[in-house]
Amino acid sequence: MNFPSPDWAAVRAQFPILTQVQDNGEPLLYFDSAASSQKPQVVIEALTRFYEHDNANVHRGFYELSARATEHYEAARGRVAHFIGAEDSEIVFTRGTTEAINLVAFAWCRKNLRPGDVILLTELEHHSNLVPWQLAAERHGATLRFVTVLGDDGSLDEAAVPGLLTEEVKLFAFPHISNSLGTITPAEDWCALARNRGIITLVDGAQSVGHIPVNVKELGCDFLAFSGHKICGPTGIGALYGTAQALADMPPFHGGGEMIESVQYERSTYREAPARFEAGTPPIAGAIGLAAACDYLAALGMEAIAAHDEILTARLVDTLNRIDGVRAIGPQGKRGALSSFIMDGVHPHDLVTFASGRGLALRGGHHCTQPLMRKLKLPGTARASLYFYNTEEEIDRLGEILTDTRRYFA
Amino acid sequence: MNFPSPDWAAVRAQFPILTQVQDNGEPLLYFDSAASSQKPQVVIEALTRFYEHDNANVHRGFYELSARATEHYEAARGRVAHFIGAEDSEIVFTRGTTEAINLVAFAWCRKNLRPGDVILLTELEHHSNLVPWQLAAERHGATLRFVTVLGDDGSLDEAAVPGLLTEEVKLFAFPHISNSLGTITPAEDWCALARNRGIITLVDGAQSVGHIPVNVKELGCDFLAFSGHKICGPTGIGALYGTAQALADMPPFHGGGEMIESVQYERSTYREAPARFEAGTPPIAGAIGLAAACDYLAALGMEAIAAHDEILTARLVDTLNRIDGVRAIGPQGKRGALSSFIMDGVHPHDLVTFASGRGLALRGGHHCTQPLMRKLKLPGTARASLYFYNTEEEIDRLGEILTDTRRYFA
Amino acid sequence: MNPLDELYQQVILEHARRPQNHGPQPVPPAFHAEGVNPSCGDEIEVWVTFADDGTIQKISFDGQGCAISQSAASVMTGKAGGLSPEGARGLIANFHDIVTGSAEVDFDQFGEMAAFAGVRQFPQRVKCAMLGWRALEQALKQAHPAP
Amino acid sequence: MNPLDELYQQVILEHARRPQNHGPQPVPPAFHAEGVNPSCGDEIEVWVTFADDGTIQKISFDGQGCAISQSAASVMTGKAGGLSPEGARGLIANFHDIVTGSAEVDFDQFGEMAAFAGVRQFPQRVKCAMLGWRALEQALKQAHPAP
Ligand SMILES: Cc1ncc(COP(=O)(O)O)c(C=O)c1O
Ligand SMILES: Cc1ncc(COP(=O)(O)O)c(C=O)c1O
Repeated sequence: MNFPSPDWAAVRAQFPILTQVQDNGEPLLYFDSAASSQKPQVVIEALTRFYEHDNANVHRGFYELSARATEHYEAARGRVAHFIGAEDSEIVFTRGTTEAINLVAFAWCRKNLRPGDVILLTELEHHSNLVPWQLAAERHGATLRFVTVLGDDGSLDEAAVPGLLTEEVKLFAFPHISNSLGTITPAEDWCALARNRGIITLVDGAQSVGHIPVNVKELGCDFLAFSGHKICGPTGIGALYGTAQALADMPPFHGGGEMIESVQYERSTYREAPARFEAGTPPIAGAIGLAAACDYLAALGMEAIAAHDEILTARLVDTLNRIDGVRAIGPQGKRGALSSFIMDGVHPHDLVTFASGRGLALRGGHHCTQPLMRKLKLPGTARASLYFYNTEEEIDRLGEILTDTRRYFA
Repeated sequence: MNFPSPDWAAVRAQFPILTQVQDNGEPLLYFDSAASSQKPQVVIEALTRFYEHDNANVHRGFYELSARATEHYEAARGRVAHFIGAEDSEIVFTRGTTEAINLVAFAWCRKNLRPGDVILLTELEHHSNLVPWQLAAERHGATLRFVTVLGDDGSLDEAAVPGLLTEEVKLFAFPHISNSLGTITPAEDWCALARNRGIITLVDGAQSVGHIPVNVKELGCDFLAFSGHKICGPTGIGALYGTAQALADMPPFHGGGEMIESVQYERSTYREAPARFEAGTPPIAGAIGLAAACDYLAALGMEAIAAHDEILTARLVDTLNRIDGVRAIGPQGKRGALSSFIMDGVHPHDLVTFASGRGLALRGGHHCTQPLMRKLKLPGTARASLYFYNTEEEIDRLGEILTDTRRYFA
Repeated sequence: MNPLDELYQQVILEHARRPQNHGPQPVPPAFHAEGVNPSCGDEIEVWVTFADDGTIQKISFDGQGCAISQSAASVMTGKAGGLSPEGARGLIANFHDIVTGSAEVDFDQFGEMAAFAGVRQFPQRVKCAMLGWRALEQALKQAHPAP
Repeated sequence: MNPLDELYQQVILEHARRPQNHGPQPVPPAFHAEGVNPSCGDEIEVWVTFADDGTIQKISFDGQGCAISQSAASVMTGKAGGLSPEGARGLIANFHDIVTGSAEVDFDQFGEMAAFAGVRQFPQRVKCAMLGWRALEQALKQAHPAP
């Protein structure tokens, strides 16, 4: 590996919350970064600095403060774009992944989806990359098709994909990394395949951006959605990447200030993307905070983060599998920085509640993938997910706590 | 007046940005609160505290941090609800006024608007309370009608309203206070009139909430929209109030995590409001910051704020009218905490640019009310808007700067 | 007792391991209702038959779930039998008060239901505890629709 | 000179007060284009007639706007007459470079256009300065569509 590895202990120290002791006196062991990551000081300070020094509404102000706020906001767009290898004008700020996907499901589908058309998804989908398409299909008389999951190792029937990408398929949306099983999809191949056939792709990057290096041009997708709060940024901010062409192919969605060109009482004309899709006052501080997070991650180095994630994840899976009565679920080889698991005779909710009593923050349940859990006949799972600020000691401690948990309920 | 008046100088000192000196050495004179307000320390600290102590995703977590984040988030909903006299379950968190209005324009209209139906608006509308209805009307074959503005005093043809509220009218949306002229609409009367006829009302409260006491039950509206960033809260957060009945009459809008009850691959069922309308990870910190802002305003006292706004606004209008060649536009009597004005021979953009050179933050242009400006044959206006942190000295200084401005360009 | 041990009292763990009146029992003309916990996806089904005088004759449940939801449903089936609809509604209210902390908990009065007082320290688990009870409420509504 | 005085140089204020080639002049077969500044709603109209050899014969504009947009359009009408389409496109690029700060500003080379260098310190006003120039660009496109 030819990239410098940061001093991870020093990096961890930049996250104020991680030194926290829980109510019951236990130190916090945070293993729920796939749901939401923690924030480094530098991101929190970016928000504070904005509100204390630069706060004003953007775009329509000619005074110094507003000019500065606008500059910071648009610079934030550029910094976020740069982080994923996009052009500034290809980034629409949204509340998060969910809103980004809904934007496409409304605006793109309104123009491009006809009765009889098909949207292709995978059986791995998070509800946020499933329900918007169900609603869009209902609005436009289209139907959904799914790439099948073959087992609880999270593998997909990849061989079937070329056959599934038929002429009726207008859009192919899939996760880059599954949030409940950790499966990494062959996103580049699928995007190339789809593009060859004129099918638009949307990659749900909620679990990949910020964890592995993501370059949209190499990925070759038409749309990519991701959330700030999962990659060290604030809540309430995320982004939709779209190629200039894909964005231009979308009529307006939300109407309001900022997205218009000329308004009359009876009708209006609209600006080009990205402004067209940012109606109303945007989450200005959020965008600036997200840019700070992107810069922070880039400074650590996305290759270094991915490599560190990988080491920790391997130890996590290994630790889980060593515990009597525990089975890690998901891919054998490379996977996202998380592992779902089940414990014999202990329901995931009881497991995570008990673990919480020891300071361990795990998630239990369906992880917003109900149909997948039903298909795999799992009553939910417990999930440990991590990020570069976790340590090997924390993973060892997680192992001990899970051993105790089994004993308690058995 | 039987309410205690705060020490306004001490209150002002709670806003870090207001001590700022501009690049050119001038102290900041912030007169653009109608576009976005400044933030008191206590709101900024609420954000920092959340990220440093309580940050986790909400609703689906059983561990301590997530339980705490959820508690804070839902308590924030209650605090915001309380601020406007609503029930917790009647508050949907949105990005701001614009998103709140779009939510109704999509979800409510989808179920309730038929070809031939009419949406009644006023000619005062901000683009954010106009364009969403244009788009909705287009989707559903409905038309828009407008309550006429009678002149640049911003008065509306109120006498015509009963006649305009015909049977085809399904929804009546109007601003509580106009952001470009300051007109205060007879919102209570209109809501009562509409309710009597079974017509749904939406009040655009972007300029009223946080400036005057607003109680939705006394107002009698079905929906109310407002933005956090205009009332001392963070950017990227706002709320839609809807009566339980009105919210129940809306099908889902955005799809995704949190808003579902049960998901299968082909179809889903949805939760009740407000969860139904909050797809995906919400702006958790934003909601908590908004609640802090509401508590802050409530502690100052909304009557006291309104009374102070009124004194300052009167002085502002008076100051403007004393300047040679300047004319304040808008209502003679009671008005919102702002005044648009024009200066003979000086375009608003030049005026605000010059004023900015003296540290004065004004807004110039159409204020997102292009059709209104066109109707009044104004090439835009300059606008000074204020909040309780402004001072009489600042207003006097504004007068001096505008006098200089006239001299410069004349 | 620490909060965890209060939550997972022995009686709860016992009921969770060996629930009473458990398993699919679709005996017509039983009234049947389902509960779904949207935050976790857990589902429970409840069957109720009523005697001629309207009292609950037989009650059983099925479904997988956490120790709290399973044991709460199990305890419910032991408590609700023989009750009138009003009595059953009162019991549901009692149980809700116990798990949310609105009620003083008296073991003599509430018996095994009192063991669920530990839930009040885990607000996220209230829905788990109520899952079967809400389904019973539904079944009552079906059998005796409000006038 | 402070930034304001640099922005509002005397020549700019003069042009704004008494713009050249200003007023509605819809002389067919003139090419006509409009510019709208979405951030303020200011609109400008530009009319251009071309000689047989393709050079700009007559150019005028109309519309209300700020001193920057009016004076920039006025200066434009003085500069663009007689230019070939390529020459006019080059001029537009020059002017854009001046107001955005990508060009060294040489009064000898650019004449009155150089007075707009002060705009670069006010990025929000770049659109104002370019308003008429963008309309000219449009009119050129109409007259000489790209092959
Ligand atoms: C009257 C009115 N309505 C709507 C809006 C839009 O609010 P926001 O941009 O916060 O969504 C504003 C503020 O710009 C306003 O003043
Ligand atoms: C794969 C995946 N897609 C979509 C989402 C939704 O993201 P958000 O809730 O930030 O909108 C998530 C996170 O929960 C996710 O993991």
